[in-house]
Amino acid sequence: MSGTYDRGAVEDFGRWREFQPGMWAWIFHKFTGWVLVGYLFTHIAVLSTATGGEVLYTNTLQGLEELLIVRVLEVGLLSVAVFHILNGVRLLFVDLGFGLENQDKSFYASLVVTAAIVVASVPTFLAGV
Amino acid sequence: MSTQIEQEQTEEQTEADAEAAEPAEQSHQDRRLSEKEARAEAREREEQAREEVRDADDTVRIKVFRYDPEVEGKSEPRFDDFSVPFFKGMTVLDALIYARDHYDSSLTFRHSCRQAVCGSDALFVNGQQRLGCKTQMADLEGPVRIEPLPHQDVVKDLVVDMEHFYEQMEAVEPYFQPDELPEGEREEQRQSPENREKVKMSTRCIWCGACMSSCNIAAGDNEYLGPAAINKAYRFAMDEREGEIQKEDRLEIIEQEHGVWRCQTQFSCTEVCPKDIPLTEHIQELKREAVKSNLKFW
Amino acid sequence: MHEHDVLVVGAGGAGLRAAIAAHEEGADVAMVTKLHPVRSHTGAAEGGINAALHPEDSWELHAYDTMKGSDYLGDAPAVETFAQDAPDEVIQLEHWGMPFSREEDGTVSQRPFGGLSHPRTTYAGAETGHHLLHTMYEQVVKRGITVYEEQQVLDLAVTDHDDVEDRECHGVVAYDIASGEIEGYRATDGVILATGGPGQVFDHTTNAVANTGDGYAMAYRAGVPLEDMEFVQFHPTTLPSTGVLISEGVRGEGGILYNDEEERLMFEYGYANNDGELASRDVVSRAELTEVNAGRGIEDEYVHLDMRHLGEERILDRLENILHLAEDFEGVDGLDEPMPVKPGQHYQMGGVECDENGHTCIDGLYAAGETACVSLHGGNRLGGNALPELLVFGARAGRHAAGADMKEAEIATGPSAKSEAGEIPENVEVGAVGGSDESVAADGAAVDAGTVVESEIQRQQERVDRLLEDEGVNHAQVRDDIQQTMTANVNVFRREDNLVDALDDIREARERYRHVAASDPSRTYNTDLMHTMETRNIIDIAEAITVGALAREEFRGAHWREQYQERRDDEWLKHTMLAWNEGSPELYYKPVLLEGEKEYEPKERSY
Amino acid sequence: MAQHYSSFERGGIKWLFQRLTAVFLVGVLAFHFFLLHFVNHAAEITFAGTEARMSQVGYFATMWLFLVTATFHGVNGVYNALVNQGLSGTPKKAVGAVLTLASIALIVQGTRVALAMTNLL
Ligand SMILES: Cc1cc2nc3c(=O)[nH]c(=O)nc-3n(C[C@H](O)[C@H](O)[C@H](O)COP(=O)(O)OP(=O)(O)OC[C@H]3O[C@@H](n4cnc5c(N)ncnc54)[C@H](O)[C@@H]3O)c2cc1C
Ligand code: HEM
Ligand code: SF4
Ligand code: F3S
Ligand code: FES
Repeated sequence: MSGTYDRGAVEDFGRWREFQPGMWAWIFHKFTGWVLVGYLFTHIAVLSTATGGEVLYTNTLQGLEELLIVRVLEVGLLSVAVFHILNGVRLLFVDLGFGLENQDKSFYASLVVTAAIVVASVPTFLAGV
Repeated sequence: MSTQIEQEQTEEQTEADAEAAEPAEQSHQDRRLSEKEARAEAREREEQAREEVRDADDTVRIKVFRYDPEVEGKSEPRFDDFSVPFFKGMTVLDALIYARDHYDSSLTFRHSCRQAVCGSDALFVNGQQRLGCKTQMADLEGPVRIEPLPHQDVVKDLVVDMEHFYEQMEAVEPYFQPDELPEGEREEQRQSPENREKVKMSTRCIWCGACMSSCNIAAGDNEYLGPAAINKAYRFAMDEREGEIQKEDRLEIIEQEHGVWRCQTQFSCTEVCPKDIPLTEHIQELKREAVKSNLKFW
Repeated sequence: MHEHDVLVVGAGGAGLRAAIAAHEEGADVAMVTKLHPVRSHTGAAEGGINAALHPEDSWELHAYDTMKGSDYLGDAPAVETFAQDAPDEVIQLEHWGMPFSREEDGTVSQRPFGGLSHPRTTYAGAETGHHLLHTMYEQVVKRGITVYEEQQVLDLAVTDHDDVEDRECHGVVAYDIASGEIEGYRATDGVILATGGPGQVFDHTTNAVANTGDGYAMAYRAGVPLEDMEFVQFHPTTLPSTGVLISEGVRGEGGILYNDEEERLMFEYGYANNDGELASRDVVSRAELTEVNAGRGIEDEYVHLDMRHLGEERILDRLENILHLAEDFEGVDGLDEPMPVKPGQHYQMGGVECDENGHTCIDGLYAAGETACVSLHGGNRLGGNALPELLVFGARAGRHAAGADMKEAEIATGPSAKSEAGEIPENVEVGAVGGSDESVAADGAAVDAGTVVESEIQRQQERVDRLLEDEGVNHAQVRDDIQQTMTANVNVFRREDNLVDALDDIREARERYRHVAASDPSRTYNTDLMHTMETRNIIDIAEAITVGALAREEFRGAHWREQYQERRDDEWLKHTMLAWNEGSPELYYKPVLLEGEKEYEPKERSY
Repeated sequence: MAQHYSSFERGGIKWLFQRLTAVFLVGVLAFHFFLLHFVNHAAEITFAGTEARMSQVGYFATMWLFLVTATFHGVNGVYNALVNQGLSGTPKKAVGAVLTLASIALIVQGTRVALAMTNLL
């Protein structure tokens, strides 16, 4: 039965997988999606610790924002979010059956546009640390 | 040249064996003769091959996966190298046949039609699923690595167990089941040329299994129907001759847990299909059809 | 041992149709096949399926065309049954969901094909055979018919009565390719052989590597005579490097043949002034080779088939896969340049002698499809007539084997139908050499069905063990030699001395075959062993074809003899029969039946 | 293959919601990022500003929907990813339960945080 189908002794013998654009897109989308959920949970958690009052809230946030590492992470978050959005839109089009022949090109476009947006926003993000 | 497992025994041993297991119909004399002839002939073939390789304007090298659980010396998977004289129009399958017929007759692979219709020889060539008979050697970078399809149990050398693939194909009720047939004698069911055009690509599948082997999801989920089976379901679901009732049934089959929703639109199936079937497109269309029919019931 | 009512050997179009028919009669059917059903070579057929569907068309016209095409060597009862049943079978296929090409009004399209007086070839794009095969396999799945796949049938389990017509077939013995085991299959009601064509006898063929003619050889050795084996069809348009076929559909749609002087050769040299490119296959094949031999071939090997003038749209619509074939297998773009083509072995008109119900002279043994010779195609098969043959006679064999009530056959079979003895020339030697594995039928006086199968299992087990354990000659060279000599000497043009040369070569191959052995010792998927065993069959068939070709001293249909440039109806309106006769083959003749419901007066075959 | 017919889980609706939420999220996430990183520079966010924004019913509703849809979209995505990797049987049920609980917790907590930011209570 397929459920217990055994692929045998040599399943992984020296066989590398040559990824195609669609597979890379899938991997990246998955990765970025997970980072985003992770962030969502952390985000709420962080905000929760700061609900103790006006000062605490402002201090917590501003305190965090003063750290370079947080700023860098934010750039990371932006890139992850932007890619996920762009590729997400690409996937929505795929779901609707548009532009299937150009799925590889649209994936590359998502990457390029993500990079461009991220580079363009670095000054805004890192300003005033 | 051949890297076939060493089979040669000393003269005495062979003779001793021969005496021990001599079949009734064949005299000892006969047998020795044929063995001698065999050795001479094998040498001759290899010599001939070597000569052909020497004389050829061009030769190609192939690295072929070898494995036979049953034979000592082959039970550890490995690669063998063969040099093959090149001719214009040579396919991967031609190269394999040459290697088998000249160097090592135990080299095992499925093939039959030589024209991309029987679907026997889907192989993993230079890291991609392709039909051996439809892949020109000239288009590949040498040495050409030839391996069995990934994610299927390897039976021997390039032969994989297709049973799982067949099961998935048959799980989608891959047969025509019209709601009704015309009454009149010798009367065909009408089908518009447009509708035939719509299902045309999906009917071209030759069951080679390349798509299934290339799909990551199918590799991770044994029960996933896989692109070929879903395409088969598409072929019937979209055929207007079957009728609406049957179409609902078909949508239920592909909508099950390990059906269309598993597909992550990775497109590798579409990339490798030797019959150029737009598999991802068909899967996506079925997803939409399924959603539509579900919404209808709300 | 497996046991079923009806066993079908081979799962191409004929086998599948037979299995479905037997199943519909209520029999417990199983299929035993060397390849998974969808891998069968029926899938390679491109052009179409002939059937008189149009109201203006009629079965009589179809029968007439077929008879004319056969050069009056078809048997009228076979031809008429065929033409009458074909429309039902095609509609049946349509009801099973076959994706036929359609007209605007939704009806099945029909196109003109060589040798037909009416456009009656139904088709599904340029992949008709693929769709036919898959559609029928789907029906087999639907019915839950047992399929034993990747089982190479090695021989039949037949009793060894002296008189062939007393013999009974009780089953088959197969080699399980995956496990290397010998498996016995017992059939209580009948065994249907549907193992396809013998293309591998030649080295340039449109047939698959698996088409080694096992069915012909097995039936032959069991005692069933082979009929009209000299009639081999060479298809005029195959790609020179691989033998891949370019469908007659290209010429049907208006494709043109040119020689190297860019002359439209069919007209320029008067090969077929009426039908031009659409003349019968043998006519076109000879025309091409004549051009090549006269130095007007391209690269002294082939001619050009041009379809560019049809326009891209029409080509893409109707002949799309031809474009792929030319590109993938010859590196030629059919939209841009003409395609190189030359004749290649394509179809075996002759085969295992049987009647309209597929029954051979051995009780319980049937043949269907290309393997069989009901004598429908006679001297030459019309394009598009083989697929309906699979359906019509596959179904009939299946029904008859399952015990359906059917009209008694009119075609007589077996040695008792002999009308005239033939003689194999003295300067050639044919038949078995020495001991090895030449014996036929079951040993001893075993008549109990189970024992017959058991003893056959025993014999095959010994044979396989010996081939595995011994050291011996590699079969590939032997096979190669046969293929070379057949293509060189028994091709489109046949000369007496060449035929004798071929028989000498075949003799030598037989001698060498006694010393073959498989060098792969494995029991798992041992293709070396499989091919070694197939080569045996190739030798037997090559010999039968050549003996027939040497015997028939006339020029009829696809059979051309240098010394005899005419059809000689007074002497040769008869079938060439070759019986194995325990290793010393016997040649004899039986009359052609030109009278059925209609009478067919031999006319000149002009196109 | 009996199992193919018995275990019907209509994945279709969840699949559709995953897409619908995605469409919604494109807009909201872009808006969110833009507002909190570009318009109002993140480092200058203060409780006062947040409170002002959150106290607008429209904005609050949007953010709350943002929370719910993002949770559904994210958690359902994670669940699908795991199932695609062959998660099945009891572990699958367990993971499903854990993820559902986590989502509920997240939404509840998120709602509380959001309410704390308003001057509505
Ligand atoms: C390229 C090409 C194009 C053609 N085009 C047309 C066309 O357009 N129209 C037309 O009418 N005809 C056409 N023909 C002819 C027609 O397709 C064939 O004659 C027909 O398909 C033969 O069908 P079959 O069922 O007899 O054999 P096949 O389809 O060859 O099937 C043989 C079966 O036997 C099995 N088998 C073989 N040996 C053994 C064994 N030892 N043990 C067990 N199983 C065995 C195989 O596995 C296979 O399943 C074409 C033929 C070719 C080659
Ligand atoms: C802003 C717009 C967004 C769009 C257009 C978008 C689009 C998509 C789409 C279409 C999928 C489905 C992929 C598939 O099943 O094939 C998906 C998966 C996913 N999304 Fe989003 N998404 C967005 C925002 C978010 C956010 C904010 C989160 C985090 C909470 C998130 C987390 C995920 C996760 C975890 C997955 C599953 C990834 C996987 O397959 O492993 N997404 N997204
Ligand atoms: S869909 Fe394409 S790749 Fe998949 S089995 Fe069919 S022909 Fe092969
Ligand atoms: S590769 Fe797999 S994920 Fe979908 S698009 Fe093809 S089935
Ligand atoms: S040999 Fe048939 S598909 Fe390649």
